[in-house]
Parts: sequence; structure tokens; C-alpha cells
Amino acid sequence: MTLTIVLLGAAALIGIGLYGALSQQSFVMLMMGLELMLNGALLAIIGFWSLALGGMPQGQLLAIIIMAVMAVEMSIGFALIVAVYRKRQADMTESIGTLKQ
Amino acid sequence: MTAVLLALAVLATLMLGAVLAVAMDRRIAQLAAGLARQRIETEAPDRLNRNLAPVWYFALAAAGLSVVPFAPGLALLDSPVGIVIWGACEALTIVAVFLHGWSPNAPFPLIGAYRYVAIGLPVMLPSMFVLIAAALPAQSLSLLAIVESQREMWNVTRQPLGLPLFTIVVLTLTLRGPMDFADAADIATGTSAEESGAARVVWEVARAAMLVSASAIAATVFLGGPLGPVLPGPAWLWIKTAALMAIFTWLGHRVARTTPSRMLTILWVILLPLSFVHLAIAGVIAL
Amino acid sequence: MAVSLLSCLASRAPAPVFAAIGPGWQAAVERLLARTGLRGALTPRDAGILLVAGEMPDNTAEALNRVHDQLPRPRAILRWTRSHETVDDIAARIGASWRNLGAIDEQDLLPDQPPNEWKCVGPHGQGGKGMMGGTPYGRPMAMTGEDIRDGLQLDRYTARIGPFAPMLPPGLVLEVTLQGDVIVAATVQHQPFAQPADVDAPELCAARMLRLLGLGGPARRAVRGGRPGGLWVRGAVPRGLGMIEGAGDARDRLAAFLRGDSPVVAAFDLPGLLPGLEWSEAMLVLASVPPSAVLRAASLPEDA
Amino acid sequence: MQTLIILLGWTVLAWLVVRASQPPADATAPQSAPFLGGGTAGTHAWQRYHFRPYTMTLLFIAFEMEMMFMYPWAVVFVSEGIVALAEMGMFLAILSVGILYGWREGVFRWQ
Amino acid sequence: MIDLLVALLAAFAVWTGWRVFRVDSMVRASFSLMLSFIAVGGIGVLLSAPYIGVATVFMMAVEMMVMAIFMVMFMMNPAGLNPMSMVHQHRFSIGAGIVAAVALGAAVLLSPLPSDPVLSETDVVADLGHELLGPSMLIFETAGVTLLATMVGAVILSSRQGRYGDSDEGSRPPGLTPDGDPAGRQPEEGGGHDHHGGHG
Repeated sequence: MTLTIVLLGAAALIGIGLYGALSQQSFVMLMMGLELMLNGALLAIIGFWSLALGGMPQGQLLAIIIMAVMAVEMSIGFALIVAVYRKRQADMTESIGTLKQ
Repeated sequence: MTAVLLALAVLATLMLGAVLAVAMDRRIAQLAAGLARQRIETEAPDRLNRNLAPVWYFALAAAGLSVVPFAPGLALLDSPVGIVIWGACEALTIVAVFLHGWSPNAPFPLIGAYRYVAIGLPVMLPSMFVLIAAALPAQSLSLLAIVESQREMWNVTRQPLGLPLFTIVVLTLTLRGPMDFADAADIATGTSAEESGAARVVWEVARAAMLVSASAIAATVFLGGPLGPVLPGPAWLWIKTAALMAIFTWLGHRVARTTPSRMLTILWVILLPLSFVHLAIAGVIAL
Repeated sequence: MAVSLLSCLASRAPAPVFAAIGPGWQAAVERLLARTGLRGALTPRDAGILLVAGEMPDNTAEALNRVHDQLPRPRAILRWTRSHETVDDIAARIGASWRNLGAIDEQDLLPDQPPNEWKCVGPHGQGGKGMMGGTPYGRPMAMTGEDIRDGLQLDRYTARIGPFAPMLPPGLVLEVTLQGDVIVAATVQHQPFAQPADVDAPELCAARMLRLLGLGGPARRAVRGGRPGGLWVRGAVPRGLGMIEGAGDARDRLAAFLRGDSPVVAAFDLPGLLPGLEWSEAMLVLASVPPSAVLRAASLPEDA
Repeated sequence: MQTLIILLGWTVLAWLVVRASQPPADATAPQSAPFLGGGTAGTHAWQRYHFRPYTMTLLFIAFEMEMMFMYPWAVVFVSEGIVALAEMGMFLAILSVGILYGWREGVFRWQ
Repeated sequence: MIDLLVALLAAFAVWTGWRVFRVDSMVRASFSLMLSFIAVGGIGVLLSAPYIGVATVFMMAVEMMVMAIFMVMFMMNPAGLNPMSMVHQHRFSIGAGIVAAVALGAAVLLSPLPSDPVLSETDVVADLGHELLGPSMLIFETAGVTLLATMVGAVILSSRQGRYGDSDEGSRPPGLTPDGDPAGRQPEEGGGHDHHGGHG
């Protein structure tokens, strides 16, 4: 029962995150969507680890890896935004396409 | 039942300690006079966050004090990850101070808020390193275990760099003296520049409460917390906390503050390697 | 019980004074605020009494009204213009007003109008078009512009600061453009008020810098002529900051003030010195120059 | 569960205390203008704020991840012995290269 | 009781997650995402993962602080003084979000979930530590190298004065009209004033 609640919550978070990642024009808001999806994944992993995997230490490690992925994604993402902004004075996703020129 | 008593003890410690901290600053009368004055609204502020920032600050101080053991083996929040909870309190404190400066929509608070974030974030690193170093001999992240590990020798002698490094953390968390980049004089008291009346007083009291909480953590981690002869545990904790509060207050009034840019470099280039060294020494000793 | 205890404590509080310093009164006010029983507030939000020292020129009247209105109620304005009124007299007068503040309470001097017309027009009531347009809540939004340090074109915030800003010399109005907390442009809109020579006294200059370094207590002791005390005072000022030919950098000048010397500062270009400095550095540089030299520097462009 | 209830309790209590101790804020238009020492501001203070040490924050969030590994490491440090010291030493040495690189590029100051 | 708390926290996480895209102020958006993470951390604490739960709060408070800084730095109208609307392909995104959530939810409800709860006496933090230093040592050190690469990459991408001169030297902003003058800043000679002498 608890696991079902947790996983439904995770599904909803991933859904909202997907909506955000697809709909936002701004690159920073898009990253919010990605973070939210990762949040859902984190929630699902915590639920599985605690209630279905009998406390396998790899489950916790996976949660840490998810957080590391978030950190890497944020760090590189923002660095990219800075680089793009420096060149284009815009942070729209569309402007990435013209960066190659 | 014990939990209720402990909760009351935490609350009483926080309140009396805050009064003591304000008294050490010789500002009791000043704050009492401020309470009755008008609370000014700024132009188009973020009202929600303006009201919530001091609430967070208070709640974080109380949460931090909750993990402190008042007697050996007796803490309100007997968590196996006590120092991680304290670390989360530190991180959220930065958010609370940032919101306090962001929400009035005025230039000086805004500058103060951003300066504080620039300094507050890297200060977390030495803080985490010294707390982890204290956890090494205890083989646990629980503050109860850290107290137990100091029965023979306090961490302040076993890990001599710990308390000086943590002092910087405490000064940052409580916006004091050399680390008070949020409320500096050159930006007209920074994040508080637009606060008047009771709102200003509440913020000052929250700072005092955070000083109590951070000093209690420092007393627990480095001075053995409730350990000590003759007197009961809570008494020792209170004595040590008050002594540390006096030291922090004195340093806050005496040490000059450098410019934020320079402090940032100092933090990364001097204090971070120092905390590496500290951790290495603590590790070798603990083995 | 608790209420009466609080009001008893409150009546013993030092009077919080925000000082608007006029021509010729800076040294007197700085000496006044170092007394016990008074507390110099750094922002009017923290003050109960607005002390107006000296005859204010007409062109600063509106700024004075603005500062007056920013004090929380109840508040009082005190004028200290007669030179025969000693520091003791005015301190007593401030104390009396502070204890009797509820009865004095003054109304606003400026009309209760927002800085810009804003009637909640437009499709969303923002009074403008799009996300950046209009004057939402009575003010426009900042727009992007050049940066002189790292070339990231973010918003420029332009404001006129002064003439009663506690971190600037009294009377000085700077129009500064900030990006983040770095000054990208500065012009002098109003010169500092002329002050007699005793304002360059080393202990007062040292106290001004100490205050910026977060050492309020030592600053008070310095003004009263004692040893300021304080740790890492000279070291806290970065090397090479505010280098002026013949007068060294800000750290050298602070050391000179603390020794009791008053370094002679030759003419320098004030608006040219500030851009590129971070705000706290800029304030340290300004405080490290004796006020008379700041006055000379600020009046340079008009001579040219 | 106790942890959550306690933390929630403190937050609610703090909220009540702060609410009870301060009256609602109010102000007339000239009162609410931002304090600039008598000066005026052209625009709202809220802006695309040029936070100067932005590169430092990026370095910081990457470096700070090491904390996630260090806490569990600290718990088993004594029982694992010298292996733990060596592994964490290597881990920190790797990350320190990043810090040194950042220092060399001058990110630890106002840009 | 635990179920109820978990459900409340999950609902709070979802609600604050939704608020992220509905509020005008970027600061509020970042910190409502932080609240979402805190709620997930709270669920972790409830589900006997104290370390992961609290550490989530700890890490995410910091990361969302940085997120807020960058949101304010690069978004137009960061405080939401005027209403915000910067969306494209809106209907499609809503559809995709709902489909994803419903599909995942249905998968959860329809598939039999295993049940093997963690024993309450396990020392989960020590387990994790032994795992890190033993079997998963390689993952741990790989994470170190990855983070190093991230740090170096972030510095290279975001700082201006690189080894090969200013990164924006010679670049030309796009015109406001096709073939028009470059918008905003002109590439300047010598890459502007460089106030920084040597390093450190």
C-alpha cells in the first residue's frame, strides 16, 4: 500500500516534470522540469529500496547517483546557459540551435 | 513523556539562550523598544517570503538544537544522522537569509542577500569537514555517539583545528562580525535595511536563537556536550554553550570584516585546504 | 507583567538617531553619535529620531523629506542648527524626544503618491505591455546593458544615492549604475557639503573606516580618543585598493589614521575611481580619503 | 516519524510566534520607497541580478556532492581502516584537481 | 499512520512541483521545487532511509539556492512583477505530461509489487559505507572523476577569461531583423577591461 502511494506520487512528479521540460521556452525553466523528473525517480528509488528490495545497499547508492546526476546536470547546464547567454543575450532553447553558426 | 520534557528543555534553552545572546550584545533595551514601532511595508514586496524568512530562521535554530543531547544518551531528536540534520539546517539557513534580503524588493537588502549566499555556500564545506572529522572516532553520524566518543578526551584537543574552523561557520550562520556579509554597514545593514519595528526585532532574536543553537552544536561536537563531573548533563551543556556564545560574541565585535571577494578567495584557498588537513589528521588519529 | 517589563526596558533603550548631516556639522554629529545613550542608526527604518544638523541647502529639501518619511511611526524630527547648543544640550533634547515620542509623532511630509502613475491597466493589470514593459507597482523594470568586468549583459540598476546615505560623505549624491554589486558607472550629482578642517581628524577618519569593517564598538572608542582595539584591522583592507598617487592605497591610509596621521591626498578623479569596484570596496575607498579631499575630487569636473 | 513531527512542530511554533509578535506591515507611498539615503531609484530593485561568483557556485555544487559519499564513509572509517583512508584520499585528491583548476582560472573571486 | 503521512508528503511534493510552473516569481519557483525535494526527503526519513532522506534536503537546499541565483540571473522579469508566460507547444506538453503520469500510474497499479521491507534493525548508513568502500568502490571513484570533469567543464564553459583569450571575442550577436545590426553589445576591441591581473 505504502509503495503504491509512493510510486503514484513519483509518477505524478515525473509527469509534471515532463510537462515542464517540454513546455518551457526558457532554458533554466526547462532544467526545473528535468530536476522534477529526477525528483520523481528519486522518490521511486527510495520507495523500492525501502519496501521491495529489503534494504539492498545498492538501492541507496543508486539514490546517491541520482543526486550526483542532478548536480552534474545543473552544473553543466548552467555553465552552458552562461556560455550561450554570453554569445546570444538570450536563454531561450531556440537560441541553442543557432549557436553552431 | 520524555519527549515532551525534552521539547520543553529545547524551547527553554532556545529562549533563555536568545535572551542571553542579546544581553551579551547589550541590546535588550534596544530590541524591547523596537517591538512597539511601526512595521513598514516596502514597495511591491514578496510578502509571503518576507513573513516566512524569520519563521524559517527560528525553526532551523530549534531544529538544530533538537539534535543536541542534553544528557549522555538523551536527545529530543535521537537520529542516527544527527550531523546531517544539522548540515541541512545550515544549508536552509542560507536560503532563509537570502529570502530575507530578496523579499523587500530594495537594492541594499538585495546586495546583502547575494553577498551572503556567495560566502555562505563555501562556508558549508569546512563545516561539513569538521563535523565529519568528529564523526570518525565516533563511528556514527549521531551526536549521541559523538558525545560518547569524547569520554576520554574532548575533540577540541584531539582535533585542534576543528573549533577554529567551526567558529567561522557559527559566525556565518548567525550573521556576526567578520562573516556578517548580509547585514554590513556599507549597505545600511543589508538584508535588514528595510525592516523596521517588530520585524527587525524578530529577525535579531532569530539570529540570537541561531547563535544558541550553533554554539550548542559546537559545545557538543568539540567540548563533550553534557559530559562533565559533579553537575548534571544539562548544566554542563548550558555552561559550555554560554561560554562559547561569549567567545563568538566577543570575536564578532572584535574581528574586522574584509571585502566579500577577498573572503571568498580566503575560504576556498586557505580554509578549505585547512579542513582537508584537519580531516586527514583526525583520520590518522582515529585509526 | 511581561508588558510592563518590556516597556520598562524600552524606556531605557538608547535613542536611535538617524543623522542628516548638513554643511559644517559632520564632525560634531560624529562625536555626538559616539556617546552612550544614543545610537546612530544606519537606516531610517531602524531610527526613531531624525536629527537634522545644520542649515540644509534648498536643493536637498526633498531628499530630506524623503528620509523623514521613511522613518517608522512614531517619529520625531530634531533640528540642531544653533552653534551655541552644545553636544550635551542636543543629547538631552534627543533623549527627551525619544522618551516622549508617542506624543510627538509626525505625519508624512511628502504626498501619498506612488512614484509613477499605475492604475492596474492592461490585460493583466501590469500597466504595460509584455513581460518587461510598463511600470508595474509604480516603477519600470531594469534593463540589460554593458558590463565592464566579465561581459555578461545583465540588468543595470541605476539609482541616485545620497545626500544622506550613511556610508557616503554627507551631501554627496552619486548616481551609480550597478550590475550586481559592482559599480559600472558613477557620476557626482551633488557635491559633498563643505566641512571645517576638524572633520579630517585622524580619529574620525579611522572611525569611518572601522565602521565599514564591521567594528562599531572600536569606532566609537576611536572617536572618543581611546585605542580602538580590534583584530585583523589593517589586514582586512585588501592591498592595492583605491590606490592614489602619493597617498598609497586604502590600507596605508587606514594605518596612517590609526597612527594619528592625516595623509595628504592630492587631487584624484572621484567618478573615475569608482567604476569597476565592488560596492563594499568602493565605500572603503571613499571612507579612506579625508572628506576635504573627497570634496576637492568631487568638484573637479565642474572646474574643468 | 518522530523526526518529522518534531521538525514540523518547530516550524508551526515558529510561525505562530512570529505571527503573534509582529503586526501586519503597512506604509504610505513615500514611506515604502526603498532607502537610498534620500535618493531615488529609477527601477525596481528586482532585476536579472549579476551574481559575480557564478562560476564558483557551479564548481561548488559539483564539489559538494562529495559530502554525500563522505558521510557513510565516516561511519565505516574505523572498521575499514587504512583502505578507507586511501580511497577517500584518492577521491578528494581527484576533486582537489578541480579546485586547483578553478583557482588557476580565477573563479574564487568576484568576476 | 505512516501511510497517511507518506500520502500527505507525496501530495505536497506533487503540489509544490506543480507550483514551480505556475508561479511568476523565479525565486518562488526555485524554492517551491526545493519544498518538493524536502517532501521527498521527508518520505525517505519515514521509510527508514534517514541518511538518504536528510541528505536529499541538505543537497537540494544548496542546489536550489544556486538554481534560484541562476533563474534570477537569466530570466526576464525574474520577480514576476508582470505576469509570466514563456511556454511553447503547450497543449502537446500537457498531453505528454498527463500521458506519462497516467501510464506510469497504471503500470504501478496493474503490476504486482514485491514486498520485502527493510528490517528496522539494519544500520543502513553503515551498509552504504561498506558498499561504497567494498563492492561499489569503482562506482565511487568513477563518480569522483565524473565530478572532476563536471567542475572543469563548468569552469571552461562559464568563465570568460579562458586560456585562449576571452570566450566571446569575435562573436557577433544575432540581428534583431534578418541581416540587421547585431542586437545589444558589439564585440569590443581587446575584450573589454580586464581588471584581473595574475591569478589568486
